[in-house]
Amino acid sequence: MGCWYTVCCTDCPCFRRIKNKKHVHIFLSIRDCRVVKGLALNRMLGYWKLIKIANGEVPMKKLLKLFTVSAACMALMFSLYACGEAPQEKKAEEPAKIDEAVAPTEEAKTVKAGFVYVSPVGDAGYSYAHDLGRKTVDGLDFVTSAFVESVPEGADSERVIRNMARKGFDIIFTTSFGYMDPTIKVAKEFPDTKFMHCSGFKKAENVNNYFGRIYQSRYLTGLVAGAMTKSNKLGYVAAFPIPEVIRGINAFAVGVRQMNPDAEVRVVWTKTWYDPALEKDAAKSLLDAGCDVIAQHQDSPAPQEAAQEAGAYCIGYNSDMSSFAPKAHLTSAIWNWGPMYTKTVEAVRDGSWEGNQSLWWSMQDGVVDIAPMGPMVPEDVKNAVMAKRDELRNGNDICFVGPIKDQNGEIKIAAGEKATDEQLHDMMWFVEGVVGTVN
Amino acid sequence: MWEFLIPLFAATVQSGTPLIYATLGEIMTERGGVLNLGVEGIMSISALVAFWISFTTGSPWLGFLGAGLAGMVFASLHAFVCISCLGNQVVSGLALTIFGVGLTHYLGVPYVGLHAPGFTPFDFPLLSQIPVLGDVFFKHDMLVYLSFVVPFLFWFFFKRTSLGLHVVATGEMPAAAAAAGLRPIALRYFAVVSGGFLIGLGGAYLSLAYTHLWTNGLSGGRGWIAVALVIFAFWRPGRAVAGAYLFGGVMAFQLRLQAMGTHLPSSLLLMLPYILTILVLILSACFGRRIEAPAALGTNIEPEG
Amino acid sequence: MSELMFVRPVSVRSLPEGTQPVVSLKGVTKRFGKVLANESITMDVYPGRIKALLGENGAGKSTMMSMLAGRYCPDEGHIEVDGKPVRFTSSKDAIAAGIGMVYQHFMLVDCMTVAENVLLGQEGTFFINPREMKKRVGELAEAYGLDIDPAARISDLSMGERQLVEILKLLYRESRILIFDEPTAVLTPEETNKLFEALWRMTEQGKSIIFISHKLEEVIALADEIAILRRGRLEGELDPSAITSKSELASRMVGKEVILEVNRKTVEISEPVLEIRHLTGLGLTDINFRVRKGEIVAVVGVAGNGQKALVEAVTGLCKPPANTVFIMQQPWRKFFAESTWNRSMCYIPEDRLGLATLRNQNMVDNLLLTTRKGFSNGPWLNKKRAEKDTLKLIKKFDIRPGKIHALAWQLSGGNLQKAVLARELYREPRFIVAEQPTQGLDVSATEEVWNRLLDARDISGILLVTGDLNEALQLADYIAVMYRGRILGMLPTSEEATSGKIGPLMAGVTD
Amino acid sequence: MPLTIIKRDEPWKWGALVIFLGALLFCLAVSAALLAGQGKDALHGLYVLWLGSFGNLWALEGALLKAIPLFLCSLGVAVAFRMQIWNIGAEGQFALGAIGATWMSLLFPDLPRLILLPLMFMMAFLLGGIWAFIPAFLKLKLRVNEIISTLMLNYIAILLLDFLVFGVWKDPASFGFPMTPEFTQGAIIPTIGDSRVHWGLLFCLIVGVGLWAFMRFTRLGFELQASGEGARVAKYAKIRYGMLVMFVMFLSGGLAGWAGCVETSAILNRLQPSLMVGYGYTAIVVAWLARLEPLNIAFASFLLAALRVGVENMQLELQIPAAFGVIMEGIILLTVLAGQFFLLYKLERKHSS
Repeated sequence: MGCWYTVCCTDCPCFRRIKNKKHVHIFLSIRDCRVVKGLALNRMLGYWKLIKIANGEVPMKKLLKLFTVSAACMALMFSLYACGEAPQEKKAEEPAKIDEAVAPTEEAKTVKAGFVYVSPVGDAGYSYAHDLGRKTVDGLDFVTSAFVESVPEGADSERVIRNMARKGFDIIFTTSFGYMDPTIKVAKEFPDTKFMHCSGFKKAENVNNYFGRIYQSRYLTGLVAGAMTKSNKLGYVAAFPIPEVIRGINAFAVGVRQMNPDAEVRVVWTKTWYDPALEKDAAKSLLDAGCDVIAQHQDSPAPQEAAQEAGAYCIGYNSDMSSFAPKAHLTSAIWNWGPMYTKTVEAVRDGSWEGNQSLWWSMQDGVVDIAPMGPMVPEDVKNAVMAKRDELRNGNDICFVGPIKDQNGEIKIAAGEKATDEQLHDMMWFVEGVVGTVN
Repeated sequence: MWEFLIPLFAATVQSGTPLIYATLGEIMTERGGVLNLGVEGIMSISALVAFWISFTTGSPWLGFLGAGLAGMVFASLHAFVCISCLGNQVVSGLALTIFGVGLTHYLGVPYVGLHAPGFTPFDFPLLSQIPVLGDVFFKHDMLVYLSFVVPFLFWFFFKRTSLGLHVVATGEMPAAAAAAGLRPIALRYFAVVSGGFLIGLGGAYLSLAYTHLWTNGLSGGRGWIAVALVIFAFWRPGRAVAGAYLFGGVMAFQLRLQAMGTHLPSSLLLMLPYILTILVLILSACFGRRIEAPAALGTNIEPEG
Repeated sequence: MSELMFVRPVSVRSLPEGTQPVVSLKGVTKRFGKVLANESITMDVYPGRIKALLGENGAGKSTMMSMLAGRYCPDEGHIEVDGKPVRFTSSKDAIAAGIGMVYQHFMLVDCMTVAENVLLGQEGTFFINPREMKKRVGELAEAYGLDIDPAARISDLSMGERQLVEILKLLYRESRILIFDEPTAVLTPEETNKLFEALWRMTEQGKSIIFISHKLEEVIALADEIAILRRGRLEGELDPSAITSKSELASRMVGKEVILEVNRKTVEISEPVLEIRHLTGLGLTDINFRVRKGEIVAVVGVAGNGQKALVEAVTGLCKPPANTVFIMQQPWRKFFAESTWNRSMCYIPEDRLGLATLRNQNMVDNLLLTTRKGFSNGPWLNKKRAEKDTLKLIKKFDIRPGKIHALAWQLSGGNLQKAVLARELYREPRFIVAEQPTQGLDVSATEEVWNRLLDARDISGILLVTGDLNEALQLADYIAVMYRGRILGMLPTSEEATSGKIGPLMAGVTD
Repeated sequence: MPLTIIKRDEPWKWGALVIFLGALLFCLAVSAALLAGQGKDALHGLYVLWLGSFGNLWALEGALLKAIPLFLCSLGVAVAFRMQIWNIGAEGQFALGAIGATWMSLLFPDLPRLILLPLMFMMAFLLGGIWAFIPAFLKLKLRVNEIISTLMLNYIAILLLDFLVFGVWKDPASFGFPMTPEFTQGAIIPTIGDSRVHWGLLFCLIVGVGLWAFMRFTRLGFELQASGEGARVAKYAKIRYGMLVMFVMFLSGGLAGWAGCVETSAILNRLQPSLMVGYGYTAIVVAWLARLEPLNIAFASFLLAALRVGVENMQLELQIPAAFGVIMEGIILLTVLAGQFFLLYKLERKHSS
């Protein structure tokens, strides 16, 4: 078919063919090899002088030239479509070449880590916690990292993940449940790129799913709450009825009931992760219903505010929320991704990274924990809670130990048994003492 | 019973207040003959401005005013497109919403999750002592109390000031206003911009009183509901207040139903307010008298000579 | 048009030497795009006198006055008040200068009260007090002996009363120069006479009045001076006492001898195409008449006496009670259910741009608007053929500009009317409803429209609704006079007495 | 010398295009300013944007994929707007379409593709249409403002979708996460060759051309445009306005429904709440930018889709907030609206009097 002009990034596998002049490539990636790009572009324009593009900024004239060129390329690409020679075929071939090709040898041990977030990183919540993890990783001298925020799950996420893979990221963390299928799809196309999907359940040769046993922290906060409640009614502002959340509520309830057998946990679903106005209202409604401790599985600190204004207690989530309600804040169930992310990228660097795993990190790994308890919590409670915490840190998961009944009072976990991971994974029922529905 | 109802009504007043400001603002705009569907956008951007100012200066009142000004600026954008450039009012409003919301998300990022000084509830002297009413109406923050006054000012403006009369004339028949030596273009600008001010205040309420911390998407569709309420209110302040409370009431009610431990699926409960809006429109169409929209609403003034 | 009972107290009021004009236009010119509305007009208005501005529709009367009223700004030349040149940027300036205008279409806000309308823009203070406003307006009305309730809403008033409100506005503003644009169009003869008396009184109080009309007898009856405007130019001013014959005046007005007789050959009259039996409702009471193929029945009357309702009931724009309207011997419902695009009824409405045509569509689409069924096979539309036929029609009726891609709003009134007529006649109608077919058309266009309608009698019967009595007398075989939703008389034009009877009937006077 | 406004007596040839390009430039300028405000190198930023949108094959592919649902939705919006019916409920109709398609695919998972896909499209069109029909009916019978009713129905539709995927349709194997089971092969629109673009593209082409032909060559299409000038004219021309309004709204909703169907079947292969990313609202921008012309809509939707995709690249390279693209949309639309003034009027130097 003669000589095709294909437009692609340096990580296009057919890069190597630049040597034999079968393909002339136009490299449109800022990061990589501008000179070659200049060369190739001028080929297209039919003269030979090299464009020198000084670090980062592109002079207007040349920019325009690039525009015109890329426009020309578009036309070409459509013709490319027409004869069906889509370069993706080759993409899969051996992306391993990418690193050899792109990255000069002295950078060989560099690990490029990409993160995809479902919400803005500034939301002080879930994505924020992940981004703290990213920052620690970024601090390591052998890691470069980048992220894309508020990526809608579904089609868009797939594209974003794929682009990351193309841009030669070695490991990509996709941190929302909805990214599961896209991650798996893309992973198939980039067998040599490693993927970590958070909070899902699918896995593959180069995909691990991972999560933290936040319910352990929930359990501890439950203990605190149970000890502090006077009205024996506790409120729980919850986002979506999915196992992750329900697990948390159950663990919380279990903790509460251990401290205070006749307390009950009222649940309100907001069907939002982050809508302070609504979530504050929800918390208020719980307070009005007589609850005197408000816990939340919600990214905004609004419920904390509500609790403080009502003179009740509250329990935070994601990170230490004491700053939002110093008078009311008992403790928070917090994420701490740093250590495990570091381990992971190190594994990638050493090549010891293994796929096909479901990693469910626990308090033992330091991924989850609780924030320091507030001054209003009596010493003895503190000690009791800390004791449990130590147990958990020693790897003894004491949260769901039978007998555990569900709302209708029938035994779900027999006496003496512990909940299996399967049971936890698709936990779609409330334990005894929770008031609310799971849909 | 009361211990359920009183907090419910109190919450109703709370969540109704931003709607009151926004709806009155929109009524002002439409009385001048301009349809402004940009309420949502204006609210969210002004909420951000309010938060930002009060966050940096530490004075919620400055933030409150700032929000009003921001509302005016954005409304004047709409005014320019529609009144000066004869752009389609429906589409321009939508564009404004898209733009405003986008800008909010763009500029708001660094503030998300931060906490700013705002208006906090206090018992209104004396009045809060009234048995039931006191608990419902007079244990809120300053902006709520202000929202009790605004509708009266509003009424006064249209019934007792010449400017109000002029605005109505422009909304009804710009040509007549022009023939009477008034300047319809200027009057329409006034209506839109001052309306924007009120809408902006509604936005301020969200970020300064409703919550004291910033997040994207604070307005959460309230702007659109305000637009709907205008029709429900037949362009009258009194009915606007009623509508705002009715709507806030339903919102608060469905959350409380959950807190009581109901077994209805929450999605269906969350639908209530929106279904209600449509029902209200249907009812007002069935039983309400002929809906007296300003005669020239939505039509632009063609330049002459 | 109607029999004028007004005779002025003084036949001639001579202009004392050396009186300065209150207002004068000096070489004023106004263009709208290509159209030259007024061309270097120079005219003086003197205190205490009534100046009539005579001219056809579209002669530029209204434009000229709108400039005086500050609504438009002259492109060239300038206006002088009390000998000082002024520049009006808005009506406000004109009002301040003491010039007040009553527009043809009243400038009143329907949802507001009389008081509010009168005081609009004149409140003086920022804060207003409705009660006090009512008082002021009420007193004013009494002072001038106009009985009207200041608290009434405009929407509840009759046309005549609305005009009083307009006049009250001017009185309240103490305007010295009052401009009336076709004030009698919407008035009954009585009201007209009242108005004229009122105007006369005002001049005696030293106000000067400019009176715009295209009705000769009114002008002759009322004016002290007559200025004739034709095609935007001032054709000269003359003294009513110097006028020998109407026709002379008329010819000066239209620039050539008015055709007083159209060639109306007699066609044989056959089966009825429209029959109305005891039609009551829609603001009409007990209407009975019929139109037969080959004849023209004209419905005349002061605007707003039910003609609209009648037309809408007949043309299907609104639904009449059952078994009252029969078109081509079929009950209304049945007729419209199965009416075909051609050989049926067609309607030439008064509102050419808003109703009869699509303002932003080209000639072809406008042809298709009512004839589309003729060009469609199955679901498809044969635009090629439509274009051919459009071209034919454009030639046949010589509709300018001759392009088929011209948009409706680009056509002049006359051409637009021709286009509508062409389209409707293309449908070979058996029954035509023509509403004000020549309003705002120049004489030649009028002549053409008249002849077309007369020719159409061969195949169809015509219901002609017009405000122009002359037109009715020229074309119709019978004239039905409407008043307050009733038909007071069905008069054959063949009888001489007819023209005399119409006036009183229009005023509701039946003896 | 002051300028005066003069009405054009001839419509401005190519004016629309000029204005559109002008708006585009203005928008780029503003966004450059925004970038500079963030302390980024503006030119470089725009360059990155360009690369992300058109710079390489995958970007174009992404844009094309995103353009498909946009295109269908905009067509729907456009036909309604043509008749001055302000249907801003495309979002909800989109959702209903997705629901309809999913319903069929869950009902008859085992049918062969040739039967199942048409079935899904039918149901999607039907539900979407009905969803749009409700406001039309309310408007005609009760004079309920359609702007509001369509809007409220958006919220309701989305919650309805939630209700289904969180409840009855939830995939038992999804560990309780809100999503339906994955569609069977028969319910998935295949992709073209090895590209990621699916045959929905062809479908769009057909629909687009079909609609264009409908508007241009059929009597109904003509009547539709004629009624755009107002109900009275329609009545004068003996066009059955009420019927037409309902028909148009149904059509408009159906088209949006198809968009939902294509998106679920080809992209997500299942129904989940993350389906709703606001195509319905962007569609309004597209429709208006395209002046409601089916063929322009193709370009406009591709352009805006490319914009959205390009902004992702900016995020990756320069960490620009995601809202950037939305702002640009807003600005373009506002500018075009303001610019349309010059289609009817022109400014001229005043002749001194």
